[in-house]
Amino acid sequence: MTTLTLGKALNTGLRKAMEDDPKVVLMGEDIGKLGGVFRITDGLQKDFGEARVVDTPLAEAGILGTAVGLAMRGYRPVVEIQFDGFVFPAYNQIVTQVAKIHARSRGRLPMPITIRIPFGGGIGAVEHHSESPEAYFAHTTGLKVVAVSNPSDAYWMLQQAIASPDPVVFFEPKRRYWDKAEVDLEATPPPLFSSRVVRAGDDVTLLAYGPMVKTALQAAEAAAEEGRSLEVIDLRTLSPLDLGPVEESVRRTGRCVVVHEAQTNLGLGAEIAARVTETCFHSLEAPVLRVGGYDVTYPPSKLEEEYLPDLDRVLHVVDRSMEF
Amino acid sequence: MTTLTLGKALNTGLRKAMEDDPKVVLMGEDIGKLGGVFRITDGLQKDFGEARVVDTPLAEAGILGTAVGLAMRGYRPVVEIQFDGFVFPAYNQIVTQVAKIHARSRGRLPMPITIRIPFGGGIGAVEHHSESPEAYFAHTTGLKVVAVSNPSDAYWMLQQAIASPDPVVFFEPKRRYWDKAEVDLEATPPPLFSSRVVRAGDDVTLLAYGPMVKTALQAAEAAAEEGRSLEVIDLRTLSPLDLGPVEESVRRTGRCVVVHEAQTNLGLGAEIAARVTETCFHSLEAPVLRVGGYDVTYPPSKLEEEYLPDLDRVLHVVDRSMEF
Amino acid sequence: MTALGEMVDPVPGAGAPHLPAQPDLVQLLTPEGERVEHPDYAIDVTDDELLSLYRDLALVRRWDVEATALQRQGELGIWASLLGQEAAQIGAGRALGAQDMAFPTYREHGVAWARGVDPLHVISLFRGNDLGGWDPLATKFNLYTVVIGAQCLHATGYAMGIQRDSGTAGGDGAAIAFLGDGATSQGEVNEAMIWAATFDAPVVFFCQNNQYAISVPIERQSKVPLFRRAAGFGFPGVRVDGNDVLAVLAVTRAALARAREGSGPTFIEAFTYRMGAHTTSDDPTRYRLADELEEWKLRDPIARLKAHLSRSGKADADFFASVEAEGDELAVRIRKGTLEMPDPAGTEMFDHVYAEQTDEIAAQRAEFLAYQEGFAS
Amino acid sequence: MTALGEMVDPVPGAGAPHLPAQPDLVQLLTPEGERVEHPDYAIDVTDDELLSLYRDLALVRRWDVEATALQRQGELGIWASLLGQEAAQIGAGRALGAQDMAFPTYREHGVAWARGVDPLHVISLFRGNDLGGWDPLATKFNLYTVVIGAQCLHATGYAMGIQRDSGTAGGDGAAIAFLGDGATSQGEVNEAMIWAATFDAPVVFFCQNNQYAISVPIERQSKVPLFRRAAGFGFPGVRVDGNDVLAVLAVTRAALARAREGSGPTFIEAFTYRMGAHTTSDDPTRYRLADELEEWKLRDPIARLKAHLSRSGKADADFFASVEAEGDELAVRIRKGTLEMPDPAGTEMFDHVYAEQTDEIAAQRAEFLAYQEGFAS
Ligand SMILES: Cc1ncc(C[n+]2csc(CCOP(=O)(O)OP(=O)(O)O)c2C)c(N)n1
Ligand SMILES: Cc1ncc(C[n+]2csc(CCOP(=O)(O)OP(=O)(O)O)c2C)c(N)n1
Ligand SMILES: [Mg+2]
Ligand SMILES: [Mg+2]
Repeated sequence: MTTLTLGKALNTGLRKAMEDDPKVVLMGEDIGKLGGVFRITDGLQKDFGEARVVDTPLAEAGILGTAVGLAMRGYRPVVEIQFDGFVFPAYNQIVTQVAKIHARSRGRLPMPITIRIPFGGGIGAVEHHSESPEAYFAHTTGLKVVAVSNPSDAYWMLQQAIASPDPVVFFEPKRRYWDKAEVDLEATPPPLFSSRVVRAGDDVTLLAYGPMVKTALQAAEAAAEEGRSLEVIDLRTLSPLDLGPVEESVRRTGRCVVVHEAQTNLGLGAEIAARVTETCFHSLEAPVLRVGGYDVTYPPSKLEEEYLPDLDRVLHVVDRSMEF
Repeated sequence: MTTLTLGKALNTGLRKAMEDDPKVVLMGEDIGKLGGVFRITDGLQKDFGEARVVDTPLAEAGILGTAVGLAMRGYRPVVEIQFDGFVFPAYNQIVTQVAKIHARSRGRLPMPITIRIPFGGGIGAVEHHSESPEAYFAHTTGLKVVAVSNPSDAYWMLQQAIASPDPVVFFEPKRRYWDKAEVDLEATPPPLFSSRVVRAGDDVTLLAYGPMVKTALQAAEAAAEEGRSLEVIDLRTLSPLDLGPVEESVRRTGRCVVVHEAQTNLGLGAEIAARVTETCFHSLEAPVLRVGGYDVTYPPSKLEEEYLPDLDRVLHVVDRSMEF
Repeated sequence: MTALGEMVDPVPGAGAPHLPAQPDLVQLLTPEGERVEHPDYAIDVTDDELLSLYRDLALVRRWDVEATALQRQGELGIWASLLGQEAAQIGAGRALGAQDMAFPTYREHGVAWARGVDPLHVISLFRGNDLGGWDPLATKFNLYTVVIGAQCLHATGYAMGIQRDSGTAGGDGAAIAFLGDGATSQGEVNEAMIWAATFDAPVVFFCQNNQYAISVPIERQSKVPLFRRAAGFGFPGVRVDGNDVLAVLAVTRAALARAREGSGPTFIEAFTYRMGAHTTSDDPTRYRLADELEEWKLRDPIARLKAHLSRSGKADADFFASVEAEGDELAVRIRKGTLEMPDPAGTEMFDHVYAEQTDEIAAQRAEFLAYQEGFAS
Repeated sequence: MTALGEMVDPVPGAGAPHLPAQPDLVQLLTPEGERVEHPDYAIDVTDDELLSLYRDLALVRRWDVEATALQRQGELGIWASLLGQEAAQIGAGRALGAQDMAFPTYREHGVAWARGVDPLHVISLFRGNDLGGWDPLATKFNLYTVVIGAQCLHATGYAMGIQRDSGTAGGDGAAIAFLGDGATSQGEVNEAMIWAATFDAPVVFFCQNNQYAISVPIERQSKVPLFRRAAGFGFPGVRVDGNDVLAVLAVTRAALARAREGSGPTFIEAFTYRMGAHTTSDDPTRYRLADELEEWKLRDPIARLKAHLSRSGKADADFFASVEAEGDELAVRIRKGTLEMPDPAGTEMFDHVYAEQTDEIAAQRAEFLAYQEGFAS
């Protein structure tokens, strides 16, 4: 057992992946000499050299497009997008190439590319630095999408994503980079594409991922004090979804609330609501409810606390669920 | 009354918009001399000149980015994306600029840009020519998104979209370009952001938009022969959604099925299911069900008929809804 | 200020591009079939090579004509003809070594041919049977890329992989990206050149300037000759007569050699003309004059080599007849193969989305099968 | 092949950029403050103009220093310092005419100043109060654009609008896009140049090559001087000493005049140095040597003009004292204004998403208010 921040766990996981497989190549803006603006790649260029940790020109399409070529040549590129809001110049390469080449080639050209994206708000930043674009990727066939919430998952899931033969968009909860927890570096991790019950409960099933898992757990804590029992599930994988544990839970609780920072409209909560309602229709005592960002432009940072779901807003919606 | 194909109705609508407002400027690849690969802009460059109908360099980000600048200078750019699958090079400009500039400037910089996108499959084309990317835009705060299904809406909604002070992504059902209908050029059209009941019914509420409205109507016809009454609603607007008529209907029918060509996962059907379930929870006798494209890469054209929802698949899901 | 030079590009719409008057154009075979020398691009070709180049040119044209006919008869969804661009493609394709990897657009049937890709594998894509049927790694010919320009970054990344594999700059083999004149306006294409320059990547950008991007003439993409673009990024650009298979071969060979030896990228502008429509869906009479095509016919890439071979006595009537016979056989094989091509199974679409199948798609596949069986019964 | 020329860029990390040794660099004032002439860029400035240029340089530096302090004290979320780039920005900003429209990145506080934007409006953005508080149309200074390079296409489009408004190429006014050295690698930036060239748009691309994109040195973006890029697209590029406010003024004026008269775009590379951190979140000691900064201090843009003014007797101690006093006042005003800035209302976020509010957002706004009231009660 080692105590690691989430950021350091990612760094350690990257290091391990690079040691395990010489074909792993890291690419991104400022990831080499600087070690990344969040220092997630700190020290890696020094130890693995410039050929394996590449400070790229300032062009996200370039990063993803060359990653495709490297993948065709047998490499496993792990690319860093500096902030969530800067992935869009690469969107064409991701959606029309990375996501499609396996199908286009009928499996002859696997695309084992990991796209690391620090996401979410709450760090007081300027425009484009606080967004939650995961639904854009989850809606894209051919990509797999995961989000980590804690140091242990950060360490393991990153290695699993890199080892995956498919392209994985890997969301890191930037405002939790400094959160610490024990990480068992010898453990056998759960499968990458699985969700997990992180707190058992009976009254309402609460789903979250990434930065909102902590918020959901806090909400469950607070609810418990008022005698209400929330089961919290960390989705971990956003595409494919692993709704088995969710359905099992909802069949017991009859109520389900999904939390995410992303705009509510067509966010992950929409898909989950649609599926869970279909599979658990006769068990539901209330509609699946969503607590998400408002459907507005991400506001200036002085307003982000009012924009982002927090413990109170979660409990408020849990209350609404109970009222049905 | 005039009989027009959907494509000709768009062309006529564009001409009218250009006559009405000298600030309307058309931009796109091959829209001038050629009149567009679907001839939607046929004859317009000849009549309005090269300054107002611009054959652009081959660069979609360039088209959208310069449209932003033109809008700042007081123009109303109407841009054509040649095919759905080619909008992604422009995605950064659309998502981070077009959609955000109004909010960024607190209303000082309106972005009256219309982005025309021929969408959907069924025309036997090669890769990237048959996609349904509407959810990517509907999930993007700051954009408005509509889809037309018939010549009359094509004529009116295009003019309304161009007149809108907000950016509108305007989806055209390319496989219906050749469908003909009567268009009343003197009518008072319904508001742009409104849905519409196109066939009344009692048993199941069937929602569709764009090319699938025709399919839904055919399904309703076929169902009627078997004594089942489907109410068909043409959504017309995908963001904002206009669910008033839908809820009114679902409260009567207790059942709702959404049809679209787009991949089902996180498609428009997901959001509609989530919302309708929330607002009509106690009226629903079955979960809102979806008939969409499979969650696979858009297949080669020999398989598209099996991929796309058709009359039979719609009826199959209507049956499933009735079985709940 | 940087002087821009005085050279003005010929305007295709305004009459004939005056190739011989272009001072920068590399040419080894005149339109009349006369062999000329170029100080930078000496080439040593045996007579056999010349004959086999001719054979390639003639056969890919025959393939192309047959595919167009098949499309007209409803057997293909669409066809993108290479008519007029045979020399550019065969010249480039034949310059490639076994270790080199090619990244085509959707029109490089000539390069496919030179790489040994079965024409039927190309045909099946345009028929709508698959999204790319050949083995891109075995043939060293990537799948066709329809999104304009996207492949240029792939080629550059692949070239960066070559560098890493060999441990030395350049390494063994090079990558070659094909692109059109229209593609040069895409941001990604320019990024590819920037990356290639920065990393000295062993990649060649081979641009077929066929004067049009569908209906849009080259002047809308660039007011100066395209090959000049490269210097702005810090690497050499060269304009070659794209209808001269020898010149293309020589220029591409030199660029590939330069790349392989670690000296970085080269941009080649093959100045040519799309003699047919953009695709079978296109109607070029809407945007260009018949005269222009007539002018270009005088520079036909195949006629030019034929004239050279005949006049120099390197080939006789028997040779040309034998190539024609071979073309006939090829056409028959293509037609027969197309008509006999089995339709893909519906389940195909579920089977290659991921390397590791998801439960979700597996479930949809099962649902699909059950639904299909419902109809069968 | 196109010759690439022999000039090699100075490598910032490897010691001092040898400005005087750059043959293409336009300079009118040496680092020592000596006035020199340039054959292409004569400039006629009155003494008053020189003094007012000095005042601008000094005041924006003072503003910048104060903002950095405010950030350190927790009053701003972040600050992007212009330290070292004052001459580039004031030179360009002062070159603008009333009809010209500027498209900044996030660092052009000097241009904002020259356009008359209230520093507090810039501060409020970095404080997190808004996403851009000034009136971009009234000030003819667009809002800051954080997505690297996106504004270059906006400027080009705006310039196309100018052309249409006047009915003649060039029309009245021009657009100017600011961009960094790093930004030159973005596809969109290259597209902007392609469009500008194609349409002869009245736009100037003003690139501050401050040697770094955060930690990444210029050599990663281009191995040849950036100003050369333009020739590849077919328009002139020029490299100016970015720490020489006179040279920048002269070069930018000439480029704007050229644009206005319908002769199309120009690319200006202002060769300068970011003397501070990338932003207050950055730690430049991780990627560059102290030596380098020391070298550049010798070329400080303000000291240079000060030396010139002093030595030539155009300004005396009183003048410099008065500017300093004015700076103190400005700093006080900025500090006071920042501390007194009211927080935005929560409902603000619902009010400007669209020009025509949607029912959906109106409903969320109402929900938000009800929820907030629930807490208040
Ligand atoms: C990103 C993108 N935008 C638009 C298209 C539609 N399109 C297909 S071919 C073409 C013209 C390409 O011109 P060029 O690059 O000169 O190649 P050519 O067809 O002449 O060989 C266009 C606009 C596309 N395939 N991809
Ligand atoms: C598209 C995009 N990618 C990444 C970033 C993060 N980022 C902010 S500033 C910067 C470096 C910019 O360098 P340069 O263009 O030289 O401008 P400078 O900051 O030196 O003025 C980066 C990478 C961004 N803002 N936008
Ligand atoms: Mg072309
Ligand atoms: Mg910089």
